[in-house]
Amino acid sequence: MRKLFLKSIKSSTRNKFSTYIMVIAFFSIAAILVEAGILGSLFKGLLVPMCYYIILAVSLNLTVGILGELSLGHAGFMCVGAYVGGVFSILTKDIITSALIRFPLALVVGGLAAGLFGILIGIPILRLKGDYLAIVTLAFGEIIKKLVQNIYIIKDVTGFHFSFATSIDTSTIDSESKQVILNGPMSISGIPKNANIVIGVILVLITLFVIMNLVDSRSGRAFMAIRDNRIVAEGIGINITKYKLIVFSFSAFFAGVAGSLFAHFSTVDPTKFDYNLSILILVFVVLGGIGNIRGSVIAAVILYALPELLRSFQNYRMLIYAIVLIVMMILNNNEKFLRFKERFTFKRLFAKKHAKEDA
Amino acid sequence: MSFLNYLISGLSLGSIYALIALGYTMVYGIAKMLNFAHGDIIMVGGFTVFTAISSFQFSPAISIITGIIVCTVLGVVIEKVAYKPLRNASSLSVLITAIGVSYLLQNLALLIFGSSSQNFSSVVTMKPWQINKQLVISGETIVTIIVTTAIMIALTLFVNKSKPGKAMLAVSEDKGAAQLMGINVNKTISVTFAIGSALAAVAGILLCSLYPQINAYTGQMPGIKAFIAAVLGGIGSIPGAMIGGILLGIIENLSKAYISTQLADAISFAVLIIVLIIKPTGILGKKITEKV
Amino acid sequence: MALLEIKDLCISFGGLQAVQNFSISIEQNQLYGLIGPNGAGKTTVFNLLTGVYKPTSGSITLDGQGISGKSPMEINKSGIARTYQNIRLFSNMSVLDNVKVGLHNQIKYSAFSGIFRLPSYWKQEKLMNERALKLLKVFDLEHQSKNLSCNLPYGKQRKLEIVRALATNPKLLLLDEPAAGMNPNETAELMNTIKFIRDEFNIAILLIEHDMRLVSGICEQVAVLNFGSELTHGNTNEVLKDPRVITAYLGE
Amino acid sequence: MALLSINDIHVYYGVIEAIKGISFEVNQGEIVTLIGANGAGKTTILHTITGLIPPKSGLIELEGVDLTKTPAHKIVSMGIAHVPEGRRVFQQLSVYDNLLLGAYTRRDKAGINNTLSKVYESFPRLKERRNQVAGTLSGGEQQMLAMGRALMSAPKIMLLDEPSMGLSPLLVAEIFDIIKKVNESGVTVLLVEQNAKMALEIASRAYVLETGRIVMSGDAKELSTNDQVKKAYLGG
Amino acid sequence: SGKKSDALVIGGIGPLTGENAQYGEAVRNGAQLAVDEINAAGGVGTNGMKLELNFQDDEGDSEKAVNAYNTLKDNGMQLLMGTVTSKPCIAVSEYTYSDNMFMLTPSGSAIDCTKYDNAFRVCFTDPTQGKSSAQYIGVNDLATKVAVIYDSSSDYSAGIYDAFVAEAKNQGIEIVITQAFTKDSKTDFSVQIQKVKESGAELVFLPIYYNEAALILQQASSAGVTAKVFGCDGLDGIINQLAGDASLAEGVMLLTPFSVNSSDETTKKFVSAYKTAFSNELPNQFAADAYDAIYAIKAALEQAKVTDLEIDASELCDLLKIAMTKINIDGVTGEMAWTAAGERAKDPVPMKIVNGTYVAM
Ligand SMILES: Nc1ncnc2c1ncn2[C@@H]1O[C@H](COP(=O)(O)OP(=O)(O)OP(=O)(O)O)[C@@H](O)[C@H]1O
Ligand SMILES: Nc1ncnc2c1ncn2[C@@H]1O[C@H](COP(=O)(O)OP(=O)(O)OP(=O)(O)O)[C@@H](O)[C@H]1O
Ligand SMILES: [Mg+2]
Ligand SMILES: [Mg+2]
Repeated sequence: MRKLFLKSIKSSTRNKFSTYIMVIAFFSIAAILVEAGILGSLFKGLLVPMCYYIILAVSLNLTVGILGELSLGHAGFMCVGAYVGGVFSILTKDIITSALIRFPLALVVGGLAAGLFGILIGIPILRLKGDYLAIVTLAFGEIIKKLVQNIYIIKDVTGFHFSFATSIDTSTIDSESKQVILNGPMSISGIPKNANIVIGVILVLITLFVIMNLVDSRSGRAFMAIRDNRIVAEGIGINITKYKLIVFSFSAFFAGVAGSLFAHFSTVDPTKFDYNLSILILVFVVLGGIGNIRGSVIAAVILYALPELLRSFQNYRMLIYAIVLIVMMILNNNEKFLRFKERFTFKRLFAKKHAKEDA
Repeated sequence: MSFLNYLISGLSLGSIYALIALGYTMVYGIAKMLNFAHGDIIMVGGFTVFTAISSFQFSPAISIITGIIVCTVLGVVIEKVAYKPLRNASSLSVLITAIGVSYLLQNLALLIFGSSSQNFSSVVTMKPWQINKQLVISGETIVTIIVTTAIMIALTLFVNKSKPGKAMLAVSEDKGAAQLMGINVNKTISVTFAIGSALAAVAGILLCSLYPQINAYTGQMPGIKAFIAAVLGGIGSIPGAMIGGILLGIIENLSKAYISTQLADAISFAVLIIVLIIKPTGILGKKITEKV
Repeated sequence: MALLEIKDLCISFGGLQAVQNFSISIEQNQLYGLIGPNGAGKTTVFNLLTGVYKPTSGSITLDGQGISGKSPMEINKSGIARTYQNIRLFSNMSVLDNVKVGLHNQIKYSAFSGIFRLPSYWKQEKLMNERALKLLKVFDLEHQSKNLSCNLPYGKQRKLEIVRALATNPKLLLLDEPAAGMNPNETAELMNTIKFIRDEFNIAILLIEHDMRLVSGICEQVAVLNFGSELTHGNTNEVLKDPRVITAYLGE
Repeated sequence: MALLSINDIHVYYGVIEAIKGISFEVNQGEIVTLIGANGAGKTTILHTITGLIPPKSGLIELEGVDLTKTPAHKIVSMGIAHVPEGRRVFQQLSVYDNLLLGAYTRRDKAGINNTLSKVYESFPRLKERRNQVAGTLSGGEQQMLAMGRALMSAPKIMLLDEPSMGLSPLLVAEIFDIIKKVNESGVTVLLVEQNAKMALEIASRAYVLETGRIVMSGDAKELSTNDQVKKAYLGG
Repeated sequence: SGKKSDALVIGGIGPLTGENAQYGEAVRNGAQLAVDEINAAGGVGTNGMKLELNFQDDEGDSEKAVNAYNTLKDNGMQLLMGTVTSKPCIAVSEYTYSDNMFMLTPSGSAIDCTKYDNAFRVCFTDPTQGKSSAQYIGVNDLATKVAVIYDSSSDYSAGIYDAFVAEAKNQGIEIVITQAFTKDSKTDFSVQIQKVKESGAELVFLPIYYNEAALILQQASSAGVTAKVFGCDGLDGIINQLAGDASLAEGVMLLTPFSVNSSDETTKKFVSAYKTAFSNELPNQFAADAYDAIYAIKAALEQAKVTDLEIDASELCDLLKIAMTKINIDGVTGEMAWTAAGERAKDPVPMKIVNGTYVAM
């Protein structure tokens, strides 16, 4: 019995470590190749985005794959993280001068704000199921986008000036000390570009650590029980409300962290955080395998890079991307192809070796 | 007086949402999939009629028929090629494939018709209805409302009363058991897509007649709005789609008129959320009691 | 004092009086049978007992504590666990994990220790594994602990459901047709197991069953439901000889 | 010639071989029963016959027509009805609609109505609940509905997968009576049962399955006195 | 870098897919036309250096624009003509600045697009357009009661709107009503139009693009709105969009330095060449800006006497930064000269649509 327990611990630990190692190996090799000039600027530029997309995909997988609730509003949480994290950095630029301290704080603050939103959104919609929940998350995401598009904040010596839906009358503002923080559809500018690949990879590893450990624990089993059969889970004494909220808040928290990372790397544009982005992340999750965390990592990397690698196809680029998406989806569900694929996985090769050893 | 005006324009917008939502709900109700490509089939319908009229000089009537035929065939082909291989896959896989199809149609249209919006000339010849000096209802709106209502009634009767309709319901619940009844599951799903796509074509033609522009992305936003309308009304419910669509249009226009033009969409989304919190399966959605 | 006291329980669906004025009491450590024709309301009684349905009227007391109207979660915590007439397993989880979910409220540690793998995680997980495997062993399922639960054959799925319910450490276990789909040999084996559970875990068991060998073999008391109301209840052997029961339910 | 003949079929779930080469036949007018422990493959065989699972190899013939090459939905119209394991009634539809769907392949209105009243006669509970949504029926009521639905197609041969499961003793007896009656009216029956005793009582022939293979076959009466069968399936 | 070409490589970035694809495509077409013309006419400078345009899609997204920029760098881009829309333009300018890559955006109109000294633009800035519009309306007494319908989700539209409001005060213009719409609801304007109608405005200011403006004109006409219409360069192209009934655009005023109907020789040549090259499509403001951008680049290259095809991007940038402020050429968008801040030295002039053609006012 003891042996069995150790064995099961070992296999899940091995699984996790192989994921960490995969991430570290991929990004180190990529970084080396970029440094050596073998991979060009494009690839170099893709590495940080890959990190935040991995975080987004992994965190969405927690909701979709592990809890089994379809969320189409992940971009909304990312948006909250980007705005809050970005504004935090702008406001504290002069107070906390060291980026080494400020940036991690901005990441946490962005994450917490998004996590809070996750809970706020989670509470009213707990009763909803399936596609109804999906549509409400979509609606929340769109509402967040609409709201941030309409916030105006200017800071000057006299303090903060807020406005909603109409821009601030600049005649009342001291132009010397004027600092535009949020400017409606023009959103935020001047966020320090602190993001880099090292921080990105560290964040990916932290996300993986937290989410994979969470899933592989008492709470994770509760999530999956709710997914597989809500009625029974309840009848077995699981507090559905509590665990759903845990998932929503963790998922939103990491989306917020990803958003904050994004804000410190790229340009914040509120129109980016629409349902199309949520769907893109969902595509990563589904193609990587629902509930499969490592799959999300791989899918995020490949699918984010794919349209960039197709650039030589010019006008046909997005057409090909669409076809690849459909074909991948079909193949992923084709038994013959899966069997064919299985033959070539390391796991299988491993298993063979082990079988021999056992015999 | 202006309130009536807002109401009428909301009705006009809403009837288009309703028409699109009918197709959504139809496919969702039977194939149990969110066909995110529905909006793009609308666009194809619009472009077909556009081409038929402007390049082939077909008469409007023939163009409309061509549009419906093209979309119906397209819907069936898409189902065969992209969705059928996923019959036993999770509904999320099908959802993603539908998104792939949506990208595909958009980009094909972009390649064929270019990126600029084309001018669509309305196929509706009906004169506007002048109620009084202030109130006018456009011919397009009247036609849309009539068509939507007629389709709603016809679909409801078809699904609930006819034999093929019942077969659809059976398929939607348990494909295996439906097969045991001698129902051709693949054919039934094909027919569902055919009907859904034909509806999309009609919706596309009326949409482009009402707002006479068309480009590769014309169907996208109305598609999403109609999806929301369908959920608002209770997805899977045919009268629900109609009610949801019209309500959404009216809410959108009234919030533009009385609250904020910037936030109109946010407000309609908020209404949706409130409705669903009060009634978790939409306005007419059946509460599915799971007997244990 | 009786462990479970049901008084005048009623529920109706639309116009249908599914259960009317149903009253029984079950003693500590008792094996109680609930029988009756199809559609008599037996499963509905289970649903009322476990909070899936809220009774229109009537009271349910477990160990002196009123539980009617509470949520399924609370009722489970206060000591009732059940199986379902149509098997309901966590089908995408392993056999072992199904049982560990059952242990959810028995062996606890916080999400925080789970994430950071604090000592309590290791200690409690180990405990959980030991307990789960011990429970599985009762039904000879320990060798399949790593299989996905949906890949078990029907009979074993039934057993796993019982193990999972037991894992929540109930005072009262409700079994809805545990022998359905089993052949006589398997049923005989199941009878022994049910008795063993009762003795080993020192709990009361209320079971619905149509297989009279099982009912007469192990139940000390039975209640008979007919059209939602109680036909009779009492000592098993006597009840099964009751002519009303024979006409309404058993047949010749 | 046999009405239904199964010839050396092999069926797989992924890589697991559930049916490992099984052959048997059912003659016109017979009741044939398949018995075996949990997981022996009984359900799988029935699913294979009605085309829900394709066999990897082998031949299934109904009156000489190869069913493995016939699409599942056509098989019903050739005269096979299947009462599946777990009932699988259409939960969201009414009892009445469920029954009508059973007659989906039939066109003769009068005939359908005739069968319908016969079904209502056999199962008065269904008549009483004809407008109830099937999903809220009790387990046993659903079983009746599944049986009634299959009868609605006026089949030549019925495949029954544990029709007595979850039924009260009274109804079990009734169901077996109905099976007998149905059989007497000319419908051939292939019956899978855990209640082997009752099954062997009404069947003319039986096959015993163990992990995907037929291990014994013969006259039902004879088998019911066979010690091995008694010990393994009849409770000693 | 991976330069494989025997021409000077000009990178281009803009949306070729997505909802803004029409703008990116117009820019690509306009630029390609200019490049082809220049090459056919013997190239650039004394040694007849050839040009090559490598245009990459950014889907209108800042993140993708940076990816496109990096791709171009990998492909040996030596200077950048782009990007088309403002947000991506600002995002890319951060990179061009640190790489010291010269950039000339045809249509990035937000102030920040040319924040750095290596960045120049062909179009006018949003605030300039907003301000000029208000001034023109005020100075010429076009109206005192003005209504505005703008796209509150677009930085272009909101940017013009803000400047317009600020300047309107100075001009004694009363903004009687402001109506917005967003990217997500831009087909049905009945409410906005009704409001404008009830407001009694004499003029409607439309700082938006022609697609939406066309729908507004159509819907306004059936609602019986008679107010004058004034717009910015985004309105250019509206006549084509109203092909069904061009009379709807009659009397519309807009600030555009370019007009397809201009009798100016350069413009006529451009328009006819564009139509021939791109299946009879009429060029719009975006195409014109891009066309001029390429000719400006040619002029600057010649001014700086660049003859080395293999010239390093950073070195080229240093030369062009200075050269840009020295050139003065005539383009289809009028006279072109630049300040060191990267802006056009001239203010925009309004046009009016009369009898279906653009006429200078
Ligand atoms: N949610 C519901 N809505 C409507 N009717 C219901 C519902 N649940 C149960 N019923 C009805 O209540 C009656 C009792 O059902 P129940 O499931 O309790 O029967 P049962 O005694 O368990 O029968 P069986 O032995 O066949 O399982 C049945 O007639 C059933 O149709
Ligand atoms: N969908 C499936 N996937 C994988 N294995 C399956 C599947 N369905 C059945 N099996 C396996 O195939 C074998 C035969 O199963 P089948 O359901 O035919 O047995 P059965 O004789 O009907 O048993 P029971 O009496 O329990 O109904 C079993 O070992 C079972 O575990
Ligand atoms: Mg029951
Ligand atoms: Mg079976």
